[in-house]
Amino acid sequence: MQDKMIARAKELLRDGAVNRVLGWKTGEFVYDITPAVFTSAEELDRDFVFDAFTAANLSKYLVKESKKEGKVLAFLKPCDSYSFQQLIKEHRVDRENVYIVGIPCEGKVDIEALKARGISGITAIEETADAVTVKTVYDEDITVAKQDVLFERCVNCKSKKVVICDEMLGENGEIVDSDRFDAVAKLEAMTPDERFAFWQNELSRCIRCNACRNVCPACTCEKCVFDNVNSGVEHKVAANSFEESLFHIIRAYHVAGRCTDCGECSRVCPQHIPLHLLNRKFIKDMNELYGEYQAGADTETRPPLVNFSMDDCEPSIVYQRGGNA
Amino acid sequence: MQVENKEFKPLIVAFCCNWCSYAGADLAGTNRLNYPADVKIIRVPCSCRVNPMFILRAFQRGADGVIICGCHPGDCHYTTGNYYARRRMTALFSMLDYLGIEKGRTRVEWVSAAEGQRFAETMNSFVSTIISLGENKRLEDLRCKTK
Amino acid sequence: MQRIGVFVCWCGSNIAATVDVQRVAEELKKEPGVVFSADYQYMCSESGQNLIKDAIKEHALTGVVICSCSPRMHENTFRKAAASVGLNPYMVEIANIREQCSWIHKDKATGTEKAIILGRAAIAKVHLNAPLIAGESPVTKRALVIGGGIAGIQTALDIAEAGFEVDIVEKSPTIGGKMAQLDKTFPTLDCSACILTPKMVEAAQQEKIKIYSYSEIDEVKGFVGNFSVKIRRKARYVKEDICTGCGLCTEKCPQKKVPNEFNMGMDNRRAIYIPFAQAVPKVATIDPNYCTMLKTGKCGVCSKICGVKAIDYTQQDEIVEAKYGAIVVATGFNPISPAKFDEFAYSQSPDVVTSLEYERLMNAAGPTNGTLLRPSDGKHPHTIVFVQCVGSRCDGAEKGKPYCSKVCCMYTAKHAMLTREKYPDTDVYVFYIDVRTPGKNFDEFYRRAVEEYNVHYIKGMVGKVVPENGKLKVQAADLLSNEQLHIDADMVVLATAVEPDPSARSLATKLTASMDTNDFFTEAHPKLRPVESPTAGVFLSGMCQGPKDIPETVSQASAAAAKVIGLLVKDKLVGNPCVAHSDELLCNGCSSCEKVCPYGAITYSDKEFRMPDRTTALRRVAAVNPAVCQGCGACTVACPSGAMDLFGFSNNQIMAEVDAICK
Amino acid sequence: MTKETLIPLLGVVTDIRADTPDVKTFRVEAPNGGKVFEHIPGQCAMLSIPGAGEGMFSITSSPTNKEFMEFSIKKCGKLTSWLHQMEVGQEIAIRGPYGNGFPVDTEFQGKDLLFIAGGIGLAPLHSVINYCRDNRDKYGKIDIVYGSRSMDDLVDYKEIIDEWCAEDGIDVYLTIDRAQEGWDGHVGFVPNYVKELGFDTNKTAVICGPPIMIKFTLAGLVELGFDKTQVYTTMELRMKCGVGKCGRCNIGDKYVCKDGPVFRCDQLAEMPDEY
Amino acid sequence: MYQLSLDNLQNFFRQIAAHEKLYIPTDKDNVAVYAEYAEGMQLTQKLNTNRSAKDFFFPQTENLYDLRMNGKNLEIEDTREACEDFVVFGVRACDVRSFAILDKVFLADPVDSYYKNRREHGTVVSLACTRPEETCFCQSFGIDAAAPEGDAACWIADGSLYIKANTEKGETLLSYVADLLTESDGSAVAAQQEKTRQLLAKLPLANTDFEGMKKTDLMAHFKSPKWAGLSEACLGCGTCTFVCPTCQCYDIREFDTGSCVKKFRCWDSCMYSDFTLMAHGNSRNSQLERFRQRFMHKLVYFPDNNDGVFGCVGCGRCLAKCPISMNIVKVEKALEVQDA
Repeated sequence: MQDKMIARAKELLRDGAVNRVLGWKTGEFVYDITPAVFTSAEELDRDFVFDAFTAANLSKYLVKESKKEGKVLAFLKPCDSYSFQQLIKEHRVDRENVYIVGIPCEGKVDIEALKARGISGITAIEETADAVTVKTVYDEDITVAKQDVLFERCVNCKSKKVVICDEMLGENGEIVDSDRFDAVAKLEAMTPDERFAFWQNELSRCIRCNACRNVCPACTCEKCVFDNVNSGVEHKVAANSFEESLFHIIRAYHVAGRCTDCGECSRVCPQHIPLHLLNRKFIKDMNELYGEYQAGADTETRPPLVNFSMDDCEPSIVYQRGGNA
Repeated sequence: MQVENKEFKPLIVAFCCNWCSYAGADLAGTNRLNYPADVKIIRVPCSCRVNPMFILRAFQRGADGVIICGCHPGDCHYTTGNYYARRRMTALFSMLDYLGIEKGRTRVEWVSAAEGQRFAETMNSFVSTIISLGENKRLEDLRCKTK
Repeated sequence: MQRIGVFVCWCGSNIAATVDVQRVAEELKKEPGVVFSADYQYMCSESGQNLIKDAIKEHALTGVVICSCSPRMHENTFRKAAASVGLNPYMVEIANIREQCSWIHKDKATGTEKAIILGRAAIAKVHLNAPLIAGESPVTKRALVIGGGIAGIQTALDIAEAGFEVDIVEKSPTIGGKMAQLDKTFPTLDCSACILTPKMVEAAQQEKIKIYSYSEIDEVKGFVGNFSVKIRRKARYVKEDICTGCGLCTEKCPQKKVPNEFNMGMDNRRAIYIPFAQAVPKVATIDPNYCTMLKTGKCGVCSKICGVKAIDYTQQDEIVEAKYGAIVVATGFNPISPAKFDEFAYSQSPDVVTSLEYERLMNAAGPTNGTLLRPSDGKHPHTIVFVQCVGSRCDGAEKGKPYCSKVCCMYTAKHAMLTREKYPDTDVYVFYIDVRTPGKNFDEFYRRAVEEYNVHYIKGMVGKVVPENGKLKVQAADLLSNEQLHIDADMVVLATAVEPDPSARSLATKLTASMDTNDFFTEAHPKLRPVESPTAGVFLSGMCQGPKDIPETVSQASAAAAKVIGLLVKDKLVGNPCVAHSDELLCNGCSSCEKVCPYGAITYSDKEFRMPDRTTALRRVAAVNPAVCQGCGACTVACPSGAMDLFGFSNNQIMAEVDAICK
Repeated sequence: MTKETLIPLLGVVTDIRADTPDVKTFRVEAPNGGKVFEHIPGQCAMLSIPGAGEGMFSITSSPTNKEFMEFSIKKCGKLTSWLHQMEVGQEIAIRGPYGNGFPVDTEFQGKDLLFIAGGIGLAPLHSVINYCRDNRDKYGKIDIVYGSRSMDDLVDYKEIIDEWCAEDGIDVYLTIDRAQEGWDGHVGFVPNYVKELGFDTNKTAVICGPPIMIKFTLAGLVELGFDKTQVYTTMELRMKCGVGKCGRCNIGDKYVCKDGPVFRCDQLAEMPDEY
Repeated sequence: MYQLSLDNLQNFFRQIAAHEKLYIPTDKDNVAVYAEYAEGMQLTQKLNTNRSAKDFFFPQTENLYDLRMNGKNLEIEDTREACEDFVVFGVRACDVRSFAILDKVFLADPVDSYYKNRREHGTVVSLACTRPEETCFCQSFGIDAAAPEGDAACWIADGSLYIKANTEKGETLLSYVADLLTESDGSAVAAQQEKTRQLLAKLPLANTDFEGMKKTDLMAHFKSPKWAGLSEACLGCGTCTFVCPTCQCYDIREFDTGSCVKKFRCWDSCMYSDFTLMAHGNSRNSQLERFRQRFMHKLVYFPDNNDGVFGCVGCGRCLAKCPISMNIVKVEKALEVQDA
């Protein structure tokens, strides 16, 4: 796939259809890949990479890139395409300035998942269709099933379909049945005390680095309320558990109905907080209470929180739902 | 009733829409219908004006319960405001529950301008719910508690 | 930092009895920014207002907090007082320490403590208040009256009389409404048609009035002074301007079996019809549900015989768009169907009729030409039982209505009296819960029915009506003598409750006017603004607001007209400055706010901005039309970046109140 | 110096003067009288008001004043608005002094001094000018060029006329941007005026004012033959901690709050263009 | 040097904890964190904690003082509580070195008393690395992961813990556990150090050399055209700065509790767009400038002001945690390539 992508990118550059390419750039190790803009065939040949570790969702970069001079080629995975379409819906990107090449995705490998299996000192990684073989500085040679080291979002993939593109490289996939709400349901089934303990424990690790917010394709506010001294909720670090909760509740609330569940927040969290479980809770609730809704699936439908129906349930439904004391 | 709760004076913030619930509260007053002084009302134009941030702010500042009152669905002065409020609050309350915050601490009630009685009853019932839940410990900011 | 004055009102003893007003004033004096604090017996009195005015001047106050009754009572009074001495009226905040404090708490310590907290909240808010200046908008000097019954006609006539153009939109082919169906009117017993039809004619002839009959409201946009309304003129398949109303077609139409709604379905009309002889406009209308030509394309009789060629089977609904400064709702009422009340056997026997049906049976233009005959066999009834409160004052409100329909006592007395007068051989029983006759000459009227006409008034409810052998066996209880009664009646007349017209609910949505749970339109204030709806520029006339009789309806109609005239004489309207506004530097252009705005007040445009890094960028940003925005605040919560805020109820103001309360 | 680096001391505002429509001068003393702390000319102090925030301001009074410190402050934000509305007797929190100050006891000694200020830029120079006046024998001739938008915007106008102009060995040149009734002095921008006046190049110059004015004045001086080593300026006070630790006021490897705010123009030329 | 069987490790911890608060790196939900020792708490098997150890001396938030306004009167209250003695066990060589770097900032005149207080009360017990990872490059800064500094240094080898006191504080610590310790010649340690050093030499970043940065002057680095490409993917989050053991930028803010205003200090990040935002503007408006500031500070400005010591210890946290995998090593290589 990588070779096909480079070839196609070079073609489009040469034809003048685009003047730059948004993709992924190799790093020091196999896995430390950085999103980058390429402007020449040489750069593409030298640094462009697409493999099991090109996990970053590029759609958010298009907010800025699409406002620059000339057309940019962007390679979007299924997840990224949902995010991108949601950005179009919110008028955050200039569609005309972006040439989208859709690329299929079979899931990305989470380096942290490898490390969680005690694998460290990685010097080389080899990838096959369903396995990953790691060589380490301690002269180990470890092979694990790919499925076991995928990102959570990939294990519970919601869709392998690129929903918006100018062309597809390879076969487009389909929306898949996923068990992505199981973890939410499991939490819901707990007692409030257990849930409280669970989230206090998770959120207490938060260092308010803003990685989740800054990587989130839905968080594209010109100025986030948490950075705006006049917003009333602004704070730079969580001084206590209240502010930890406040940040994550408000953030999840602000992206509710707009979050495509791309999973970037959990991917980048340096403290391994399962932030996607907050967003998915909103998605699950809204699916159940107001009908199925997938942000980014189209550009027309009204998101559930800016919509209503006369016979919506009352907020008191919450008293009956979820786990009880 | 537990003995330890006798000392507990809950702090309750009620957001009332100007057109129905605030007027309902006025009517409760006009009819001299008693409800606890723990309830303090903030007038907002419509229930849809209530931002989740306000609710969290109230808890941060030491509120033990927050209730939002608006016109009955269909009767919104602005036609649709309370429909949005209904969804927003459902989503927020569900999230608070998900985080393990006691369900009863937040409530939405629809009270019309004519329902003075209902307003007083609602407040009485909410206060007693909060008293039974006790002090808000799960969404508190200790900095605000040292008076 | 504001310079704030605090004014604590005693409201006589209303507040002072349960709130230590002096202490409230003292405590609030300690709050930051408070430079003056006083208490006084009646702040709303002239001397109280002078106290405020003097303090504003003397202490150069920039903000005023008044601890008094509900802002819904005197906010305007105090704002005006402040404005009169040059302080922006929106720098005044009210702490409601009467309705929400002194009146609900008995203990003075509790009341005082709460009053101080409420005062602090108002002070905290005032610190963040900014002077607001209301915008102005022009007024379209034309009114729209929705509904052409007596309420609508009267309102339109009065407005037209004052020199303003007014359009009446009536959904049926003629104006006249329910009053046109009535026989006599209480308590004077004059003929309904005799007093109504001249008004209908007057309306038709009044140059300033335009009547859109057989029309409905499709869409209402805009705001007070500037409504834009789409009126759907339903196809009547007859050219209104050509038809002379000769009525030939209505005699020749072969489709004879159409229930005549004017006579409550008790006789038939043709598929092409003029509802009644005095209809205005007197124009035929083809009922598309029955017309053979329209349904099958075969017939065309009316078209052939029409001398002026007024028939047009190809007519389509037409949309007229017009601008109005004010809208009057006069959509009236319907009697509820008693079919749900099995005990009265309405569905089982044609001899059980509603009062309005009885009205038609008594009317000379009715199905029996004014002779009282039983619908079942056309015989003269000898025993008639009137049942009051059918569907009114119901507890459960599943079948009926919780309210009193107000007019039934009087019209039943009228029916009983007229029956006894015309047919002295008839026994008339009236079963009632209470007889309610407050009104000029009403009680006298009722007493005449009892005393002069010997109508049998029995306090009690009819339990069951059983049709049996051509009779109606009425089982009832006499609550006064405490005995069960069995009456073999020839007819039973049900005084059914009234309910708002079913079209009212969707109209309310279009008008963004509010309704109560019974679908009656809500008035802006039940006592002080009874003919205005809470939506500015929308007024209420007649039964759509609540049950009332003709004199009351006409009074309200004229009152509504007066309000409309008062609005239309203005050249400019001063708006509510407490509207939303968008901070363009924060706006993402995401359109969330636009989606939730019920008034379409938000628009987007691309604007060039100088960014902090000295580049320029084209950004899509929201703007609020302050003349259209009503200040609900839905957009402020939909906006994730906090770019949308509301003047007068800003995020920071509300949070400051929260903080002060939770302090 | 404040004993605890980050904990302020109490100061009482004992006098407030309105200098111009948007500049007020505040006199601050310790609660028991006397100065809250000593300083050298050109240093600044952090003033804070709970709820309104804190801000760094130049100390405008001379260290030779033993009774009090003064701050001339222009109203431009939340804190300054708060300060402008406060009344005499108000207590404020104050910590400092921060910054290097002017080299009044080293490089400046014995030199002819040329002070050039624009608008509120006079505030940091006010301290050093009065210090030099009070130690008149240590310095040569003093020239002061001061300009503002209008007559009303000249800070300390009365003191300038009554004291500075009246003193031997001091020449004061005032200018305003646009002609105005009641003004018979010079009209024009400061950088041009400096060039018109054409000073001797043996002087040590100190410039303070808006960035654009500093830029053009410096260029003007260089044109007149001044070397950048002879010219000093003081930077905008974009500091937070004041003690070189919080990490935001650096320009290259120099911290404005520690190594500045007074810089010699040749030093500035070697620093990254991040100010 | 003393020796203690790992079987006795819990006793060792228990005895220290009886005297002073003891913090050890332990696993919590598969993340290594420093936690106050509680009975039975196990030492993590991970190389290092997610967050650095700087929190012990420079916590993410700390209250400085309270302000209360009453009419025209102001009250300033130092709300600090007396700092108790504490021990941090298991600090890796890189993190130990980071304290020396923080000292250069906080203990320089004027001394930051909040930091100094904690520093004086804290005893740092280091633990030598045995399995350095691919992200490690401490040796580029002259740090020997096999011979960590600290008040006391530890090694784990062949089922034993070896410990050596370097300072008086370290000696005091040893006195708490004297009964558990036996003298050792340290030969096991030496052998293990040898092994570790071999591993270190094999690390992919072993040859990263920052000294080259010093060959070019400040302005040339500052003006390098490379910054644009390096910073273009940067999200402007604070992950790198918050996991960094040497990042010490902070903000002073206030929180109005309703009854007083709490002045507190909290970590700040030069990567944040509002870091240098002031009433009259922002001196670093673009992410390029902010990104450049971070690396210029660590690799140019800090050494300029501190006798050539870099503001980095090569712990590798930012390499592992950056959401877009941009880091100091990539920056160094890019800038050096240009210099060459």
